[in-house]
Amino acid sequence: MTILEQFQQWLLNYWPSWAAYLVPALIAFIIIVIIVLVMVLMFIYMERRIIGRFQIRLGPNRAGPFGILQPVADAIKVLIKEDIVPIRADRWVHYWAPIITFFPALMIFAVIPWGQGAIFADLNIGILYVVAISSVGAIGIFMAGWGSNNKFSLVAGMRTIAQMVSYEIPLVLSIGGVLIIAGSLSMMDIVEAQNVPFFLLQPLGFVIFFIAAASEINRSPFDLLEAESEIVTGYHTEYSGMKFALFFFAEYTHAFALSTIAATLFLGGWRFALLPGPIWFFIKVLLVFIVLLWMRSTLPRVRVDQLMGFAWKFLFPLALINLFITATEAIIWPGFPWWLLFLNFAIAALLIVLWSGLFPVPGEGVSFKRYGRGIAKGMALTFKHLFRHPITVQYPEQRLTPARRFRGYQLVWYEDQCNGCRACARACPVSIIDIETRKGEEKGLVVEKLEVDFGRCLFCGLCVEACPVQALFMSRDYEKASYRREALVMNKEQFIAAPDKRSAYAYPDLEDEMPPQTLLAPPKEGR
Amino acid sequence: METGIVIAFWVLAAVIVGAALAVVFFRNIFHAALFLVLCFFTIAGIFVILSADFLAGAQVLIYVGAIGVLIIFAIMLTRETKRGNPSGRLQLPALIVGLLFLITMVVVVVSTNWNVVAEIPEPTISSLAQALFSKENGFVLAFEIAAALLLAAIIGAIVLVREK
Amino acid sequence: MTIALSGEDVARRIGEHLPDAVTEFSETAVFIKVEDVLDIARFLKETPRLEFDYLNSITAVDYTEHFEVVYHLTSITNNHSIVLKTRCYDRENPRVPSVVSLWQGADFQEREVYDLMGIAFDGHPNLKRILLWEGFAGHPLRKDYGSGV
Amino acid sequence: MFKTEPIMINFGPQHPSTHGVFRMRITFDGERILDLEPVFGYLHRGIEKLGESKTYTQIIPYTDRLDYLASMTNNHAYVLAVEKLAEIEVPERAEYLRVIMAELMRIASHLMTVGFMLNEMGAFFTPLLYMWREREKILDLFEMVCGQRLTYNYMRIGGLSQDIPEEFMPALERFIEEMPGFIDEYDQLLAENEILLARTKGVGILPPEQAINCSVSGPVLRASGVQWDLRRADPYSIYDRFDFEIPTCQNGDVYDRYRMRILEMRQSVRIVKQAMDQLPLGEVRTKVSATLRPPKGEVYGHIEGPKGELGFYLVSDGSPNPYRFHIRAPAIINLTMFRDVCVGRLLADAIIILGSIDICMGEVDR
Repeated sequence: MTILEQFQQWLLNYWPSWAAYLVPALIAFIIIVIIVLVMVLMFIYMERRIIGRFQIRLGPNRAGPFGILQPVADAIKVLIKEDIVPIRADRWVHYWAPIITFFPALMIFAVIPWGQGAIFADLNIGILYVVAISSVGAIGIFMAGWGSNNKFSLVAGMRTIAQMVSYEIPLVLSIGGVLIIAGSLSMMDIVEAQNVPFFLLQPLGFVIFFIAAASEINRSPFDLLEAESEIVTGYHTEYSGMKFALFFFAEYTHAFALSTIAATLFLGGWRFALLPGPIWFFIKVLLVFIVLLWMRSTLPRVRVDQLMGFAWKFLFPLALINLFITATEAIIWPGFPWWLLFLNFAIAALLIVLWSGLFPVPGEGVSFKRYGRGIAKGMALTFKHLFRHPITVQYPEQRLTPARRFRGYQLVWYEDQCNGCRACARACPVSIIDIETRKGEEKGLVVEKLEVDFGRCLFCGLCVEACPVQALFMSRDYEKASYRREALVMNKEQFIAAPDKRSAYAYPDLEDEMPPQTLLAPPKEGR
Repeated sequence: METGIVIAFWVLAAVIVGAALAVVFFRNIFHAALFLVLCFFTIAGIFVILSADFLAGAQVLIYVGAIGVLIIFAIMLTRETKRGNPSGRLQLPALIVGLLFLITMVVVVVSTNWNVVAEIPEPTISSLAQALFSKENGFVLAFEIAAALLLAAIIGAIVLVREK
Repeated sequence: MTIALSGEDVARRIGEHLPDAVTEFSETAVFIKVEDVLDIARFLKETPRLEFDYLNSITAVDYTEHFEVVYHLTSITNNHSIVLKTRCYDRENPRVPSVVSLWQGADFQEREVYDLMGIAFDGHPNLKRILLWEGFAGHPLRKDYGSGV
Repeated sequence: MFKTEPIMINFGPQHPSTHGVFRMRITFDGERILDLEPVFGYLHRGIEKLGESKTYTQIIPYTDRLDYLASMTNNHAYVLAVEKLAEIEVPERAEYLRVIMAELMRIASHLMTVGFMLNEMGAFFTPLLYMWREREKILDLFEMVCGQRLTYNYMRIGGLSQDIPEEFMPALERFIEEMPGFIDEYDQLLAENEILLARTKGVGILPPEQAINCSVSGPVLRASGVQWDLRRADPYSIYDRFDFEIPTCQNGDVYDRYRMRILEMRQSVRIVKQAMDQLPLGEVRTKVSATLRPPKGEVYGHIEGPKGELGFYLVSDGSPNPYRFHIRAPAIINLTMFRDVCVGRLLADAIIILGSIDICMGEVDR
């Protein structure tokens, strides 16, 4: 009996029956929604930070300590944005699509066991319910693709249907192996049956499940629905504001749901030594999610025909064979002794290597070398980068010193040096230097007017090179921006008032007095 | 409990009938298909209040997840969806066939002697499996024949659409 | 090293094939008549030991009294090159035969010359503006562009 | 029995993977391409026309803005053409430094190409950022010598704007030492990846005859098996003094174009190493008047840029401004064959084929 049911039984002693059933159920529902929302926000945060580290950059770290409030900030930003509906969109379909995508993802959590007895509804049909409900999400995505009246979205919609329908089959078949061993559809029973975690007894089933599920939730390398480089963002190209947020949330809710299901079916759910169940459960869920992130940051995307071919020619037959083998084992060794895992691992490796031979790379003959070795190598390399130092810097706090010869924003002009020869104005390719001179009393020529439009400047340095008297320098300044173009025009007074940040461009003698440039790869000492 | 189920039934029934009417009367085929999916989904709800949880799951998986999606896919491939249901010469025959079907259904429902089970078998799945596959009065042969038929249909479809 | 064939040499070879087609030659370039462009181009491309299979560039120069269309040709097989030029005296409606049928690489370059210099290429499969938009007035690379026109 | 209608989609001008403002008008049957028309010109700035009113020196900053991922090479090609026209001798040291810069630029440009190509294949920014790290190091070096990271304006007619600073050589040495290791890493990252192989092998095949006929140049031409590199075929500057290979591939598909870039980077590292060892001391610039007046005449100077044959056709009438200034941009001419290799393939293929051709809109539109 689950905790929820015990609570209801206890309440029945005091409350009328309808309240005793309804109130605890509502409370449990709210708790689950809160867990899901918090976890999804955490997933979004983790995804951005961890992928950042895979890519040797910092990742978002501004909002809150370690950027932990970043997803909250994102959520607020996206919620207060204007909701745009294309004028020729199918309004109702466009409106309902995100809702229909999001709620099935949320409903999956009704049957997820978080710990011993901690489940909302221990349904008899547990896993069947999960599979059935998650198939509804495809309709929402398709509605978005159709309702947006955008061709990119429509292409994404076509891809959705094909992908979801195809990958559902190996997904269900790979779960079949688990069900044979556990002898029940109920999620609680499946966890109870895992004295040996099922990914050891069902290695092939686990691999197929993981790949098919990654495809079901449109994760790389199967993220064809929102393939940015091909169809912009696919089905949610035309969505903004709250509706986009719902799609975004649905995506991560799906990812979370998949991780929990994988943890429940194959990794032994909450069961493990020492720590209390729910903690183990969350650790396992996070592990699954990190593997998804790792895949996303390494692998290129498959093409749409390869996607279908992979489902039908690779996953589907292997899932069938796996089911057959498991059923055979169930007859011969009904108790599924733990040593079966060696046999199953051997079978899995053999089948994957053999079957991969059926997919020759164009131009190559049939070879059994393409079983995923290259993928593994690449994943190893990205994993190594996870521990390397990020190369990006925290900009306004942490500044790089530009080169000594830096040709930066605005010029440095020495009035007393200038003899008004106008060589700079003649050298300028874009003719932005405007000088007017008059005859002076002490000097030959005095500059009356000097105006430079830095909005059009190329920063080519030809004026500085042309100056015969060392009156004009490039500057080492690189930060100036303005909302108005006119503010970028500098006149004589501004030149005189400007800080003297001259650079050594065209004046190599000045270089010694400048700080050295920050280099990403500075030369080693002692050279 | 009982009142709750009664309320749920009437709500679901209203939605089913409404959705079914929408399927028939909406001119936009895509909207009609979506209401068909809604109709399928709410029927699963009826199964749930009848304690037929496996049937409900199967209903969602097969009707919503597979058939609904298939219908939508088929609609997407047809042209001029926006113009909607073409109303044509077949209105009268369709009406006659529909009426005949309705009459048949009503007669069957009324004349059948429904076998009501007082106690719900728990868990439902194993009883279902027993009923289907038990050695005495199961339907293993029929089940296998249906499977073979479906396989033949799939292969036939592949042969039909394969590029020459 | 790519050998730049002497204009005289190539002019003689062309002369054997099509007398009167060459109007003039210099050290590196051969000037030919407009109407013979396609013919001579085919000759240069297909004759053994010339075999100019690679078209480096097509461009045009506006010498105010005439346009000069310049073809830079290279033979990858023999590693030598030649410059082929033709003059077009009609300012209102200059026309030159297109060489797209010989070198597909001429496609965009001829369109560019048409766009910016206003020289039409007869026989080009898709002669329309390429860098500027349809309906742009004038041809900017002409010397008289923008001078009160 | 069944009839389907083709749909037309405008890819771009604003699209994540069209390398700038480039538009493809594609007609699809499902996801299969029936027809494709590249449309460009959105970035046309009329540099050829502008050049006619600038002095020869003033044009150099404009060449930076052609292929802005390989500005140094553009500088190189342009000054070589002007020097050929005006018959100016360049000091030895400047020649060597120019070669070093040009080869570094080639590495940087190829890194960008490969990174973006893999990104377009869907490898979510990771390879791109790894390659960017190496490119950043090269940009650091360029910033050190000329003060800018993108628009260098470093070469001058008759040499270079200024000599390299002291700290340049040690930094370059470190880079050259480490670079082969990083190239190995990129190979490990994706070269054997099964998904990448399946995506790129046999996609967008360009046969050598068609490649030559379409005036394709650079790595794209060599990927089709044509051994044609101007550094070897028509050695300019001092390329005849270095020992390097011209790698070629056989199939001319996207995978080969990707391989070509990796192979060429290795060769460039080799050239830079040799140039560093042989670098002589001395002046880096012959004094040339700012208002150079080359003799009447014309010149076509071309070099092997990272994207292909970059040529400058200059006509001089004896005045300080060129009479005609034409740029033979490799990117636009390499696009000629784009339609032919895309038709009949899927949408995703067209994107990576475009990536493998490596266009830069600054150069296509000029």
